[in-house]
Amino acid sequence: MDHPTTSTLLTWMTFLPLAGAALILPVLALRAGGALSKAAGDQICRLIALVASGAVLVLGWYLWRAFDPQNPALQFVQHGRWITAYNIEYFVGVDGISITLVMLTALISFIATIASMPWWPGNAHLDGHHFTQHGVPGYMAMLLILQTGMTGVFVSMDLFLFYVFWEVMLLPMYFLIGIWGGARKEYAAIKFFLYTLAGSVLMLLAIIGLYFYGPQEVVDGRLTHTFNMLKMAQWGRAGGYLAAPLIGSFHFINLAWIAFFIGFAVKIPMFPFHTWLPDAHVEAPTPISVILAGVLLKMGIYGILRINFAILPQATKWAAPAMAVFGTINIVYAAFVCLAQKDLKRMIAYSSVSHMGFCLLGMSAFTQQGIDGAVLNLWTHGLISPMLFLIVGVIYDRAHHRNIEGFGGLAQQVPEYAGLLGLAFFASLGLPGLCGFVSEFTVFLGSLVTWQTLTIISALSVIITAAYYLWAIQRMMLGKLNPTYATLPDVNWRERLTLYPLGALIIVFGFYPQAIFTLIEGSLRNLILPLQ
Amino acid sequence: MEPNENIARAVEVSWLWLIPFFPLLGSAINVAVGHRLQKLYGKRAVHFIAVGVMLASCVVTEVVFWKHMFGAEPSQRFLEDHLWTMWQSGSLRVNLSFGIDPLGMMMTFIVTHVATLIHVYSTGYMADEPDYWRFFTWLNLFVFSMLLLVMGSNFLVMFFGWEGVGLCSYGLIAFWYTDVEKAKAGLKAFVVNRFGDFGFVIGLFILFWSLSGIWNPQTNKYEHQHVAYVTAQGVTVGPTVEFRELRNQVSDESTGMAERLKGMTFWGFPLLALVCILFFVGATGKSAQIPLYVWLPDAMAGPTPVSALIHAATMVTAGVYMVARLNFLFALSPPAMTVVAVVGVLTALFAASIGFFQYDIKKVLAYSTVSQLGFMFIGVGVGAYWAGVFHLMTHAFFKACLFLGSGSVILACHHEQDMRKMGGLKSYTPITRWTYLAACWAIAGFPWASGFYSKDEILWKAWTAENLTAPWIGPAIYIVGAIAALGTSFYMFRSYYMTFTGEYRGGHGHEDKERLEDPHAMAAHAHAGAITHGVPDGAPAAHAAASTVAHQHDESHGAMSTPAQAHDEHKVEVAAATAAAHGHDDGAHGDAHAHGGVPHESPNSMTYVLALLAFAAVVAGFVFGWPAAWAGGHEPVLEHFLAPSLPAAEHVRFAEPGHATEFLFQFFGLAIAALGWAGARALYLDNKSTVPARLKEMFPRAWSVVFNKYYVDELYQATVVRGSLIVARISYFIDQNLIDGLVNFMGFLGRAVAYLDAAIDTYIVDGAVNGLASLTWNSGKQLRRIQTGHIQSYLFGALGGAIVFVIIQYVIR
Amino acid sequence: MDNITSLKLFWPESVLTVATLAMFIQDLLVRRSPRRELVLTVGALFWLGLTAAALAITPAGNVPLFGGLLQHDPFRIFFGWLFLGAALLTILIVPKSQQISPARLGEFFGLLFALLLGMFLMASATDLLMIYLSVETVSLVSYVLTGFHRHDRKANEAALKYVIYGGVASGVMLYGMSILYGLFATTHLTGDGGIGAQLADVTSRLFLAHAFGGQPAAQLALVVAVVFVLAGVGYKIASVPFHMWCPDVYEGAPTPFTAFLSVGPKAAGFAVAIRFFFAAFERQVPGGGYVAVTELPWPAIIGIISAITMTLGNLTAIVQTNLKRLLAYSSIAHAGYLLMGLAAASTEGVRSILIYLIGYVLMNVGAFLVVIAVSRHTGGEDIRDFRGLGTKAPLAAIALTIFLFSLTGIPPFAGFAGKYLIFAAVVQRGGFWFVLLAVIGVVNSAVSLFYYARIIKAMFLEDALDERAMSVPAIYTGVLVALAVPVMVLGIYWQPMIRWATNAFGGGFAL
Amino acid sequence: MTSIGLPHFLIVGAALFALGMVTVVTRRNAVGILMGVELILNAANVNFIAFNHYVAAPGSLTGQVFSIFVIVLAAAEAAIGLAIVLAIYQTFKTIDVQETDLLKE
Repeated sequence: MDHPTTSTLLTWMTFLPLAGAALILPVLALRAGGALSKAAGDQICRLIALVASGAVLVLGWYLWRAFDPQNPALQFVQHGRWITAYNIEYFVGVDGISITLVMLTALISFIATIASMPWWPGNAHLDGHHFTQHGVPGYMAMLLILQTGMTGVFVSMDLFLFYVFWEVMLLPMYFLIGIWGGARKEYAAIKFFLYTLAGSVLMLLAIIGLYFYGPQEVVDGRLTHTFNMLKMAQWGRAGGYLAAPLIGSFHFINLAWIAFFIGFAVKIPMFPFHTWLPDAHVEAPTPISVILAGVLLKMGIYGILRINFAILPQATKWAAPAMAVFGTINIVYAAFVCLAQKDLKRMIAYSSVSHMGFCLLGMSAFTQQGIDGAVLNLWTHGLISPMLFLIVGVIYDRAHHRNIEGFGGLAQQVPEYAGLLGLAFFASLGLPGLCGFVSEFTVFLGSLVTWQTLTIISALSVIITAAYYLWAIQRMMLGKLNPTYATLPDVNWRERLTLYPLGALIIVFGFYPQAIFTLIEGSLRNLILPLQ
Repeated sequence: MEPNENIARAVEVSWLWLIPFFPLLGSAINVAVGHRLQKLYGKRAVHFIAVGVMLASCVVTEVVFWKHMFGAEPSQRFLEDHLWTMWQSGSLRVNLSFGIDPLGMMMTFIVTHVATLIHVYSTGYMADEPDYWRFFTWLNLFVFSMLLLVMGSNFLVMFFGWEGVGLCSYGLIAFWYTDVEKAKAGLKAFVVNRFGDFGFVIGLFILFWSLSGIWNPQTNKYEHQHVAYVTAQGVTVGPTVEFRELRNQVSDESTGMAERLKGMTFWGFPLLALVCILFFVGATGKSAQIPLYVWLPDAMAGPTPVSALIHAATMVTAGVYMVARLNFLFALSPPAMTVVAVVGVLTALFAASIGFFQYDIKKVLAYSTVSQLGFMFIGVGVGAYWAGVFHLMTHAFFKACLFLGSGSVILACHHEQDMRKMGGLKSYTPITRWTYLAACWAIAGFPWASGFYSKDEILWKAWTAENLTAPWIGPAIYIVGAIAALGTSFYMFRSYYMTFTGEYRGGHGHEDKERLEDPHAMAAHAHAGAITHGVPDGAPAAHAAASTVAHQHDESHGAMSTPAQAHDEHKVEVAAATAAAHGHDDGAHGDAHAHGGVPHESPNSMTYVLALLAFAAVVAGFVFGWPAAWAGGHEPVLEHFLAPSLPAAEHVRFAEPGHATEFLFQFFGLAIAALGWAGARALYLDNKSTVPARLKEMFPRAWSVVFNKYYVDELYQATVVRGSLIVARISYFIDQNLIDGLVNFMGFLGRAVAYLDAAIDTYIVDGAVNGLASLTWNSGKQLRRIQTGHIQSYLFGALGGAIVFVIIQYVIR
Repeated sequence: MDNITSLKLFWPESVLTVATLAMFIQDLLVRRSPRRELVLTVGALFWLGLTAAALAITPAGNVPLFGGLLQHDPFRIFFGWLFLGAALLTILIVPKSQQISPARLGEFFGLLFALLLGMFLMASATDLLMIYLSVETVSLVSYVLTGFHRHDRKANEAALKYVIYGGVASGVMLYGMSILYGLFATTHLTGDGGIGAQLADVTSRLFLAHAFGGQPAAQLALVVAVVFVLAGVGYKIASVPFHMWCPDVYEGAPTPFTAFLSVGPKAAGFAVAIRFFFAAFERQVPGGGYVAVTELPWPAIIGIISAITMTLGNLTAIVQTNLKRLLAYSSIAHAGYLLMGLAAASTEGVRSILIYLIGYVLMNVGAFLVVIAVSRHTGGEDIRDFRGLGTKAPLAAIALTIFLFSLTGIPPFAGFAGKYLIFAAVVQRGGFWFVLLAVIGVVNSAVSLFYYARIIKAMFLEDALDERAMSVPAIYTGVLVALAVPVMVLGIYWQPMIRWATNAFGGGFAL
Repeated sequence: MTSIGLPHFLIVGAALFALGMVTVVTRRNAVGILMGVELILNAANVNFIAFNHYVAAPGSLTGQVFSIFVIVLAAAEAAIGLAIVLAIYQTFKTIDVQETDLLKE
């Protein structure tokens, strides 16, 4: 078995949260037994979640330090038998494509956990219905399981393992939105669940197809297929899948590509599969929106890179124009939709749709800059959009509504909040000096050589983006203070703890994005080599 | 081979970063603790920091100049300071590095020094501003961004500054954001500039790729040719965003890059023209040229020092600076140069014509700025780069002076901006009056003030230009430009006479819109609000309430009944406002000027600055630009100094008609200025003449068209803004009803089928047994039908199914 | 193999026969005892244990019994264990279910053993006669158990429907068998001279002549016969269009029995179907694979049936509010999934069916168990009775959630393993139609989430109707845990299931 | 001069089968339906006997045995069926027929 185990770090990062979730069960038992008061139980659960995700964050830091950017191959590999009959393995590792996302997951999960804590002063406004107040053990358990699922998706190098994590992620998300969500939570939750599942079942078939038409190897004397993504990638680059029989009158690789792409496009989310996102975001509690926007959306792009690009390069070439067109539609269309929004959170949700379009456009150009920008955009958007949703959360906790036009003149009542909001908004509209700009610029630079018209159309969206963000600022923050909010409290410590780190990172990576580029560039170069 | 003097070699100066760093530091300090400082130690602390860092950065600039620039070899005047590589992706490498060449040096000088002066001025002008610290934070941040723009050694750093100044101008225009109109002006400025930035960035992309490949004219596909390599001369040829590397590989013939670029096309357009025009689009945004000038007049909503610094002296000249910086590209493309020059001259005339009839003194200056920028673009357009830059410098002095003067006037007239409500100020505000007059003298182009030299140099170069697409264009530009110059002279003196001569016509209350610009008034309104909201009478109650709601400057607008009443409250409450709301003395002149009384001269912090600028406006001309014609062929100091930065200057051809002609044209210039002055004097001196009124009577429509700025704003509003909003609504409708609707419809379909199926099952089955049961007892006739029907259908269902399968099987094989 | 030696390998059935009688006798003996409930349960468990022991000691092998009426092979053993498991769960559930009065518990157990006997025979029958007999045995006992509550009108309605459907279906099957007998002059499926053997060697096609005039007619007759037999089997596994009895019977029958009915006879039906088709129409090639021996397109027909079955089952389930009906339709849908495995007509397909059945027994019985627990408390089985279960009985709610997600086929639950393998088997066949079938399958499993999630939503996302605390018997809690844990473990690590299935089918032996 | 042959028996069997089906799907009486089922079973019996005579190897009794088994099972089935009908009688007699719609959502 090649790729021998070199480190168990990733396994720790993946399953530590699950262990935390398991730790919550005895707490429940104690509480049921009456040994613990409800409040005490809740506190312990919160503490467990905080410690677990914090520990993962520390490991993530170590991962970053120990990762060797010079080596484009897989690192921190752990390899084990799982289901030998079908040669399914437990096979995890990171390379340049996934390293940033693993770190991002650790970071965002931790911030989301903090955002789920009602501990700090100035939280008097959190009543019993607030998501931090009821069903705490369940909430924390779900949060931790979700983190395991997300990390697992990014580290698993065995296609079957990947699929399992991919699905595992859905369940906690469903409950987190459905139980702790807003007014139309059931609708949003089921919509999210059905959309994603519908996408992923097709993916399952494609996975089976890749397995049967894929490379074979001898394991304990038995000739068998493999789910090993790396071997599949080699096989795919060598054109192995072209030999697969026609299905009806279609080439297998194209059908498989489409099946995967739809599965991932739902997650991105790509027009026209994006309508679950606004609902999910609007109804989800703030930390969950943070995770949704910060990590979940990234999985679509990651999957496309990891599977469609790496394993089915020929089909990727074939489909590149479609990707570019859809990317452009995402960018421009969603930007316009944002312009029409009255609900702040909905606007930001759509802006995520628009920004994920950059990734599609950049990837489809098959240039170093394009794909670098796309992957960097995962990181930058992963920092910015969580901040945006936290910003929304702050105001929603206080005003209990998100109607942009229902505010006005808040800047003089809550200057600090206004400043942070401005930072987040300008970062998102791509102001140079903040990290959003770097990815946008690099994507456009890279995509121009391949898609001139589309790039220019997409680049026009920066104007729309500026328009809707500044307009929102004007309607919420500027003008006469709406007397209703004459006593609105400014951000409290919980919110500072979540907002300031993100803000700082946004600025740091605005001036030194190279820290990310060094990590990703090597692997991405190899990735697009067969595509150019 | 001997080193080619066209090749610029960098001199590492590792501390250039200090220049932008100090302002950044200042704004960082003020944003972090400025609010507290202001509370604890008063506004002095705040502006001590702000002005201090500006002085520091001035000092560094001076040191750089005297140590490295002054008297250094032309090839030694390219100072660079490489901090770190921001990012690198494929052939793209973006450094955070600063570079100062003579051109940059000059701009850095202007920025740091003028900015410092204006900081000082602001300490007086903004003395009553409650959010003092916020103002200086923005101002420092602006200087930082502007320095990035000027000193950036590559497109990216320049663009960082480019957008940074946009941000700061947004923040400063909307500084008094409680007035939605001002907020909207800020938004407008930023969004309009985004159009320009879009062009800038696209141009950069195309240029970048063109350096290492070609755009196949047949397929429009990009074809990669070579990666970066280094010539024997040490010139890096290949994709780059560094100005110096770009300049070298373009201006060094041995690389053949210039020829390559000339030969290339993009979508059938000549590539260079396209790229340069796209860059120029960026310039039109920043420098308020047609068609993107609309934001600048609205930008006057900002405090006057801001207008002086950002919207006259520095930021708006960024476009000109950029074109001059890229002279080696523009020089290669006559079409592009022609576009620049023509747009410039048209803007000059257009803006001047609007300037004629404005009554708001700052609006007049705004349009004059637009028009002067037009002149600068004529200069860089026709290839007289140094002349354009020279006008940029002189303009920085006299326009800043004019704006600050107007600020002083506005303050004097209690935040009155309408010139019809001024007049006769020369007796009340002598210093302001003299400085303003000097600046008018300069801008109108009377010798020996600076405007004369720069403007005439530009127009003269326009007349003799030969590098344009057609020979007649140069003269045409000259004529139009001359008319614009005439206009300039006219409306500037008009503003002077309306403001300073005749009887004082103001002094009784102001209209709502101006009030908001007045910090006192804002503070006062808090109290008005407090009164009208809180207890309706009794000063002490007012004060109590005041201290609580002191920050809501705008509460009162709805409640304010008449201006007069407002004004009275105004007087009463000022002291309380400053005292109760921000319980400390107001530095420069706490309540020095009670309102509603006679006009008053401004405090020293402002008048000194005015004097300095006026002096510069007068002398800068002949110090830096003494014409070669007068000096027996010695090229002017500035031209000589800038030469290394403007390698293209020697390639651009001009006619040499000889000195006599040049003197003649200089006389024309003088005549034009004099004519304008005479006209203005005749019509507006002491407000005696009734001609303007009668003219207005005669051509009401024409007048209103011009007065309303040719309805361009309305046009944009109706087309661009409305258009995009409509598109937005449509898209959202599609999203909600079509796409999501489709999904829901599918869901509905599924359920419908389900219900149908369920119904069949239920009814057949239940019906069957009910019928059966019923029948088994009382052979109820009424149920017979049901029963038979049911049993038939359900067993037939099964049987029919079986038979169908038989058939299918038979068919399949 | 002669009958005496056959008996050696016939231990489990023998024990079950005795057990049936013994339960009735014991019922008579302890009629007066106050602790009869306990005694009877223990007795039942004892006999079940004895059967298990018998099954365990039965030597492995692959031999025809009783002159080819039955076949003793690992396939049969596998199903034997499956049935025993289902029976064990039922026996554990019944006493506390409050649906079978203690007075008639012995009767119930007795009949249950009889049913078990029939199923054992179904799993090993290789002769048309034996198939018919065993199917009838199971049916007859099922009628009785369905109408177990003599005074419950629902039960009676259900029983009546069951009888009529069953009677007609078995009659049709019998008629088909008679035609087969006419065509092949034998009722043996296997062995030399058996139907399979005759179909396998082309030369003996002459037999067709003397029955009917020539090939085509004979072929049609064959098709008709097969379809008629299929009707009988389809009715047992409740596949469209022979499914209509299913919801009513499930609703009318006592729930513990419904639980058993939904897994036991269904599994047995699949055992028969697999044997019938693979013994008659497929030939095993070295290495365990199977190849078709006729051009009879039975996989296609099964594929069509499965597509329709799962689609109708899922769509209909969406609008159900009574949980027993809902699970009935869901079980119809699952029959559809299982038929996909059969349609693959390959070793992998059958193995996937077997593996799916393991998971299916666990999760379906588990789901019904929670239904029983809830109806003990609320007296109803409507979805609204499940509101707020998450707070009233968290453990039951979590267990049910696991079962439902497993039924949906989401990892990491056992249901996913089975479903994955079925899809894999179908896709492996390749070709447009099989891929289409697979697509229909996966889309269906996405749709199924819709109604399963409704229950979960009711349990966790909606508030309870009343605040009465709900008590779940300790035994139920135990069983739930005992079911939920393997569902998860087998979902993550299904290596063992694969091993069992591989032993059971397509090994070195033919059916 | 045609002698009675296999086809005649088969036709009789088929006729019985058809009759049985028709009875089942048209009769309104539960008992009648059960009779229909009996017909179907006996149709199969006829086939078995006939095939045993004409097709099967001489001396083989499979068909005969099969039919005997069928008769036995038919009896058992009839018994159970009637018992259930009886149960229905008992339960439903007491109640108004209109209200006997139980198995429905």
